[in-house]
Amino acid sequence: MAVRVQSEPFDLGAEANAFAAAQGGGMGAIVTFTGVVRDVAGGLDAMEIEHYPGMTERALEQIEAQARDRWGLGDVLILHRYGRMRADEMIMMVATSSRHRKDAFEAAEFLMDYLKSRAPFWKKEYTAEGAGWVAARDEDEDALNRW
Amino acid sequence: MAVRVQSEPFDLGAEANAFAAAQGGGMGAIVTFTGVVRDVAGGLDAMEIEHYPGMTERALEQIEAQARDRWGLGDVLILHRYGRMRADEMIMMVATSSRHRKDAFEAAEFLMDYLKSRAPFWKKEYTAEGAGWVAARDEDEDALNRW
Amino acid sequence: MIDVLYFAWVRERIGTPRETVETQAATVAELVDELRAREERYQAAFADLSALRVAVDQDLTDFDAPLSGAREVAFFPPMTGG
Amino acid sequence: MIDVLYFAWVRERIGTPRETVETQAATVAELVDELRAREERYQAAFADLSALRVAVDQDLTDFDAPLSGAREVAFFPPMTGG
Repeated sequence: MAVRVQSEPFDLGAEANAFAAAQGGGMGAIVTFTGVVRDVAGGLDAMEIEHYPGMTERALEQIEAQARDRWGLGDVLILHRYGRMRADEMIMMVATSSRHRKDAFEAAEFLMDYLKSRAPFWKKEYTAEGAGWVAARDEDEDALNRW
Repeated sequence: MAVRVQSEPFDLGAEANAFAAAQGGGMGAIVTFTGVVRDVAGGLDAMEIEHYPGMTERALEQIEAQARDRWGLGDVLILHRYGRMRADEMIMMVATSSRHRKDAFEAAEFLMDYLKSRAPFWKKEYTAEGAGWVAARDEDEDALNRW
Repeated sequence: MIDVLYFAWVRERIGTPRETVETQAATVAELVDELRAREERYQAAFADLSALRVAVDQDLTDFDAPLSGAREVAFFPPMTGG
Repeated sequence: MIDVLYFAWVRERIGTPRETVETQAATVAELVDELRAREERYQAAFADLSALRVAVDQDLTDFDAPLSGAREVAFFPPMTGG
């Protein structure tokens, strides 16, 4: 199990290299996904991510366990930040490894789909015009139906 | 266009960070795939990758262009090594960025599927028992049909 | 006695992240009815249950879920992580 | 005059990575027939065309492809990159 929930920034390169170095022989495929703060409308001062301490870790561990049940995975990393961040800062990442690429790709997409709609994080955007909670996208809920 | 074909090892972390840093605002999703030399049977002394200089770059650029046509992508990196390498060394990577995760994921899978079966690389394995060319997998050819 | 937690705009409408409630409610829906009866800010927060999600003891569930033995109930909007 | 390139086990069977061939062949298939007629090592390399791939001027194509104007033809097994 490798689930980390933290307010501090993380270094994608260092995480990806550490993940890759920890793989045993036979894992031929490594996939990473990284989510970055988008300044959609222009003028984003900050994004704040609220979460539900305790439940967050629990939900992410359950999502990881489901992925391990469904695919042949070597290792899984789920790292998600909370707190205040700026445009272009990295919010979160997942990494997966498997023998062949199909498992690592599908598991990473599954982790992201479930994390988006089932892990207790909420984004609030701060701009010069005020602050507002990001609305959930119907596509994100729909994405769960494919699994 | 970012296609690199080289014999030298590459640093996944440095490449991933450089790719992420080069993204303009609005690219909320970054996907990387990394292929690693697998010692399938145990006892792999080395893997040697032969390629077709000139055609390799051309084929990879065509595959990248197809991916850019089909998905809304910020940026694409395709990096592939040739020559001799050992178990657990990284062979190649792709990276994609997009506004939402679906495009970056699908494009990365598309790039991998086409690269596997349409870019002129051939793997030869050296073990204590001798050397042999890796056979193409039917699944890899079949994977093209989904696009 | 049950701990009730609020997140995101639910927390903002109700004005507190957490409170302890004395209740005999058998289900989440009954607890919501009791809270709505208290004050207008609860009515505002619970106006549209289809816009809300609920977790009992840190597991996502629905508004029909029983509360017997539960120690912690949390209300929040649909999640937007990732 | 056309440059003919061989890769992987095709190269090993034929014993050279590249040669220049004088040919009037109109298609790749005709060129293959001419090469097969030369020596046994060509017969061994081209024994099963379904196990081979061909590129004309660095574009993947098939054995029916015309050779008019082509400068470079390459034969190789299915690719195994990635």
